[in-house]
Amino acid sequence: MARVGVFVCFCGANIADFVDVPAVVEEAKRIREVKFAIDYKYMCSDPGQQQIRDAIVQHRLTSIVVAACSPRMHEKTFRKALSDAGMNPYLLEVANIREHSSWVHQKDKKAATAKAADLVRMAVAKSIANEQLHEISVPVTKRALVIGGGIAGIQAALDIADARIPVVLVEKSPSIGGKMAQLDETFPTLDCSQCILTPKMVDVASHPYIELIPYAEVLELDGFVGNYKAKIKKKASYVNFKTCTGCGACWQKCPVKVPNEYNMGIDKRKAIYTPFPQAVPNKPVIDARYCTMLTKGKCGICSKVCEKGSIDYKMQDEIIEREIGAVVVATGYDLWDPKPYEEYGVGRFKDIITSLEFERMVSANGPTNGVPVRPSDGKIPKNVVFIKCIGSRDEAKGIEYCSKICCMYTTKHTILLHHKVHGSHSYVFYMDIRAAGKGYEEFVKKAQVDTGATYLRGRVSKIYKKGDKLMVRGEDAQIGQVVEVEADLVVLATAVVPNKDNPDLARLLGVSYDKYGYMSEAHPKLRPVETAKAGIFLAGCTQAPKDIPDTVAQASACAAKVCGIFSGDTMKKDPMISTVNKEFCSGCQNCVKVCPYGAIVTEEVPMGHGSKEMRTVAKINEGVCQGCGSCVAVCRSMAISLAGFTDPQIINEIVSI
Amino acid sequence: MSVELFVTDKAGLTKFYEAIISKNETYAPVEKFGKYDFKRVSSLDACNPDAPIAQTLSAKPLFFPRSAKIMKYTADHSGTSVKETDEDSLAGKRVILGMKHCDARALQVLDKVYNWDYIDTDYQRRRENTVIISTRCDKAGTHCFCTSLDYDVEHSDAMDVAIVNGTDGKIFIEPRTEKGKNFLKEMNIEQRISNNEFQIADETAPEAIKQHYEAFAASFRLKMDYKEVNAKLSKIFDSPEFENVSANCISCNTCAFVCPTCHCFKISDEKVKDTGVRYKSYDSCNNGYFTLMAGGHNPRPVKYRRWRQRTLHKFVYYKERFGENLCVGCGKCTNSCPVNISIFEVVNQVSETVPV
Amino acid sequence: MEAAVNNQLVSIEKPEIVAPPDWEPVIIGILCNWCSYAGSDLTGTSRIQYPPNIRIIRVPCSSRVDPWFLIKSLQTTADGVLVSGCHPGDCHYISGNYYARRRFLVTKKLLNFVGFHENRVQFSWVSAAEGPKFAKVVAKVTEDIKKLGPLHLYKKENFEK
Amino acid sequence: MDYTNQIREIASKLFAEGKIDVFVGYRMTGFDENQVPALIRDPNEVSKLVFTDKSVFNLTNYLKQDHTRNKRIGLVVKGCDSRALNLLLTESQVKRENLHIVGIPCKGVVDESGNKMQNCIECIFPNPVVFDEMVDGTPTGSEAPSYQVNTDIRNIAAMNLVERRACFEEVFESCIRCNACRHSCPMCYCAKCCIDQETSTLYHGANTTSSAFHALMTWSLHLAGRCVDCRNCEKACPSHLPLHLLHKWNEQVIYENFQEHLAGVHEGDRGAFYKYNMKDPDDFIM
Repeated sequence: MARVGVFVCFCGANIADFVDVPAVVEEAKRIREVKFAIDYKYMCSDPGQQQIRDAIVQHRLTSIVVAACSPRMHEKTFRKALSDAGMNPYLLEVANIREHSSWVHQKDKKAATAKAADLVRMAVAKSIANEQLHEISVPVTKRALVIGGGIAGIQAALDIADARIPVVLVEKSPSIGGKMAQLDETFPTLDCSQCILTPKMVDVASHPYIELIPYAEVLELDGFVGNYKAKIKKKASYVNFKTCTGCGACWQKCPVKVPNEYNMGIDKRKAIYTPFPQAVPNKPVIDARYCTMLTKGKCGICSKVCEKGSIDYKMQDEIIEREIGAVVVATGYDLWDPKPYEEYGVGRFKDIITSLEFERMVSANGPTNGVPVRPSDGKIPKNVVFIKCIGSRDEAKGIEYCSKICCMYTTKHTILLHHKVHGSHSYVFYMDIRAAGKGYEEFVKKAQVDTGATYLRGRVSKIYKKGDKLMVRGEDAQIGQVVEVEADLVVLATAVVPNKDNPDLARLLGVSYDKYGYMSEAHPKLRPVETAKAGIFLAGCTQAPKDIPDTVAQASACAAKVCGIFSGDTMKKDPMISTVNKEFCSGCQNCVKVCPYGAIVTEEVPMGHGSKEMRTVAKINEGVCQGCGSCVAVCRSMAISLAGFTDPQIINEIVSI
Repeated sequence: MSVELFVTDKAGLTKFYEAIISKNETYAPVEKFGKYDFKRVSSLDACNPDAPIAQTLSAKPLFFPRSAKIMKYTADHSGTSVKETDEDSLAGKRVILGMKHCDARALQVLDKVYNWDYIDTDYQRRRENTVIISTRCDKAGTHCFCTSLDYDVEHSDAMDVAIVNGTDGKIFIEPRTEKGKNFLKEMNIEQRISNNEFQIADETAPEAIKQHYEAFAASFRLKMDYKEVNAKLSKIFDSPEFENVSANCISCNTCAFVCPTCHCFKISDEKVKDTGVRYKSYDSCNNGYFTLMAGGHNPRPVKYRRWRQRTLHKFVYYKERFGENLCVGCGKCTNSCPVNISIFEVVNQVSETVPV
Repeated sequence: MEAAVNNQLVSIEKPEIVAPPDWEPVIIGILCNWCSYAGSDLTGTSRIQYPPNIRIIRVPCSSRVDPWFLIKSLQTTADGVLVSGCHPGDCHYISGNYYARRRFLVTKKLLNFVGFHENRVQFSWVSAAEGPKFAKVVAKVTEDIKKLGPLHLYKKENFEK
Repeated sequence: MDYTNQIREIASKLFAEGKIDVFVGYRMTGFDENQVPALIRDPNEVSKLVFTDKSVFNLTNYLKQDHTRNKRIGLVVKGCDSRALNLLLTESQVKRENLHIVGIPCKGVVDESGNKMQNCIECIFPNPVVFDEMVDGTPTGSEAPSYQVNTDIRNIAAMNLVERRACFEEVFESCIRCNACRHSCPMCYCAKCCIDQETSTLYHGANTTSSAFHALMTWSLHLAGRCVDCRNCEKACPSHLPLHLLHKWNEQVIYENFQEHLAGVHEGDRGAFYKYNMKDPDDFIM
């Protein structure tokens, strides 16, 4: 017969102030199976755990109930205490009398005590049906998948590869580099973005442990931590990368001109193109949307000029599979489209541009060779108005959160303008200046002094045209007056939003995402790089807006986590998974249908003892099963049970209230 | 012993029934969903003592309930303590109306097993305190074969009071047991006679009753010689015919649940918090798991073996042990069978396979 | 609609069942581990108060909840049941709550069809961040069940002391 | 509706061609006008087979039995029977290659008193959805009524709560827990029913109202989206319980809320509980 020990915690005053702990102990002692019950001030402390360990031995207990805080808090602690006393750790049940009783019924001690006693009774009843469980060890495929080749993906890939773990880096566009490759200089040090990024890009391409798959997308990810299987679609580039030397003859001769995404559409590129001169891999691809050979079957110039014969118009998308042990998601961000700001004339006035367009213009390799110009007439602007928080912190039109980086890059832009256009003047409309970061506040202060920029605290209410100038009307909250600024150019610091593909990718990966589309970390403070799905990690703006230092730090953290998973040949797995009772299984395979992980397969067993006739029953792949219990609920024969949450355990809880 | 025999008419009988119901704890067939089951009644309107046999469930549950609480227990820190069950709601003095003679006869068969090595006191008390009033059928049902079995349907004393329909609207009331006689006295038979509701039957009555029986006996479609069947069945344990006769069976157990003589049961516990109840409930030998043992062995894993057990238990084993067939020919099983397997056909078909 | 006859609280489905004067309903809350249970923990850490009638059972996912847990609960100890899981799209196990949602709807409607007030079994989506929502949900469910009166279901009579 | 001759011909042909071990059809009871299932193994007994509007029982029930399970079977199916068969195929309970399905273009069967059964009047799929051959060539494209709410359901749904509770309390009280409903149901093929697993906490051995409530509710939920409305259960019930109410109600809820097809109409469709739609109703959830 079961011999249960009950340990009720005071949690200092947290429980004891609102629940009559000794009364709960007395109530527990009334239960037939309870052979030992005691209270203590802090059960989780070492003396508290020692009491558990001692009682297990002294009273020959067969299961343990700790009535304390949430099992999500200290279940592991107490399981370890059981282990230390030589007891199977899964014979523990935690009655959550703090979060579920003392803290939420602070006005009614009697009711809180009665509820705590009931929760203990339920836990005791459940624990009687607990079974000894043993951790499962699963082999690990030591190869990481990094999705996204921006600075986050690059950093994570390099760090993992440097630990001699193979990495598959998948990038959607023809070249890695991401948004950082579009930047001119970076705050707060104003070092050249290209100068610090491109060496890393080259490192990726040449690293023996990195398999770079550009111009590709992840289609499917099956399996579980240590044993994922990824399906990757290599989009047809129509250029044989193996033979292409990157000489550039093709794109120089290509007659089709289309807007250049790299330069935010300010200039044109060809239908066959490399995104930018420093691209890695530096091989062109044909944009099938525009190539007349592919759309209309006419042209073929690139093929004629290619000495290597690398152009292949018949190339198809290719699906490749890789076995993967862990995944780093680094899909980066997009910029918010400021169209809803109609009162600013967005879309009507050509001389209103976004920050990234400005960034491209002032960039030395940009479309205007590093000089900002007005899109309307090509003149160099003198008075430039920068408006921050376009979309950010704007519940009405945009999003609620702060995009974090706009204050800093706008400051950088005022400096760049100051450097590039002599006699220019910057006006900055802002709500707050958020310069939290190493050297950031100093950077802003110095910029304000050096550039002499005019900072106006307030929102812009309207922009209208006066001659060839733009009149920016806003409020200067510090003097409490409406001000109007005559501007040659207006630059909008548009908000950072998640990559638009994030929700689809999150579903495909099986991780959750928030209402904006950022993927959710497992814990906002303590597990900021993990997702709730084991073996999938987040780096950079996939999780939230970040600047480059934070992104790189998180990418390296991901790398450390990945290396942790790969530190052994096998990994331990929670034993709370489903098992099939073959005798009762009728082989309907509903469980196979509903299992979200494909963890259930079928096997043939004899019809009866010694029978030659076979029948089909379900079988759980214990490495794949995550223990959700979907299969248990659809099993009409009740042939499947989920360890830790078996039917007897749950029903015992129900009937013991 | 002088035969007491009374005669009345429809109106008199109705008044008699009404008086019974008003003065006694009375059970009678009550219709629900087109089927009659014996329920406690408080007015004659609520029940139908003449419920047709094919649509009526057996009255067996009034003596052997479909589920009986055999004990209650509590289990807490002080140990397990068994408590008295609730008072037996079937133990009081009571009257059953509208029970057919076959159904009543079944109780006589069951008495043997309940008074064998273990005396089931609950059953005994229920039997002793019950007066059975039975109306003889006018016509045999499709699946009836009571007259082919080992009891005297005509003079059966399984019921305490027999009611027989005569011609010209005459209804005869005949106490068959001492209990029945006393009951009629309790029901003021004297006064009914003086009220002219009842008359003492004249000397033509026995003849009329006999004629009714003969007409009834003649209406049987199914007839057999039970002695021959008993004898043959005792020799054919290995007959392959059992597989054929049971092929259609879908093992639904209905036959056992409606049978007035089946008496197999199972024990089950139900517990909530620290209080539990132990039940004794019907079970059926046609159930594939009926003989499953704890170790996993099942001596009757296939349908035909279960059928053989059921058939031979009814017509051989019980007969050997208690001298009675465990079948009263009521046809309830055949009526209820979703695939219309007839126990009559089964025994005859199997008997025929005995080598002469 | 309040189930009361002559100022006495009665079962809404079976008015002959009268609640004892100090009657308090028992409500069983079955919560998924990843969202709602975490949410209920947050309610605790935020010290948001709610009525003490609910008894919480933890399951890994709302898809683990077999409809007969609800039937069994109503049949034995509970006057009402609350099942709570992750919001659609947020299931820790990808799709569990979508399957659960279908079962819950059919179970709720079936129970209602055979004569149980639809509020006897209730469902909610509570995320790990929705501590205040959990308190609101429990308060609503408790209030609802209090109005419905005791659920005197077939089984209970056997176990009354 | 009398296909006796066609069925005898088909059965003889199948036996002659050696395609089947057993032919499952109907024969007369021998003592009244009703019919019983007939499992014909001997080609000489083919003449026992009949088919009329009294051929009521859903024969797919026999596919789940041990002695027919892995045999080559010729089987007569009506519309509803074929839907059950479709589900059994989907749920891997029968091997398609073992079956030779003889389809009947059903015009409805009659109850004991000779009236057309209510489910036949409301039937949307009188023609088999899966078959190897039809008794008269091709299925007739007869006009099938569209889905309509069952009259009994409408009556019960119109009652108030107290009335409904009382109504079903009678049902649960009248149940004698013989489990004939389950055994006669072609869709109940579990190796051991969850309700009978003594080790399970679902177990209710007692024949009480409570256990009847539990058993019938669990049963109907296990059949939700899978019941083909053949009414084998009602025909088997010795207490004549209106079991179809539970199933038809579930069917209606599923049809109205999830826009699911009726059970077994498409091969591969396991029923509403084994799939989902992101747009399923959410308004009942707080």
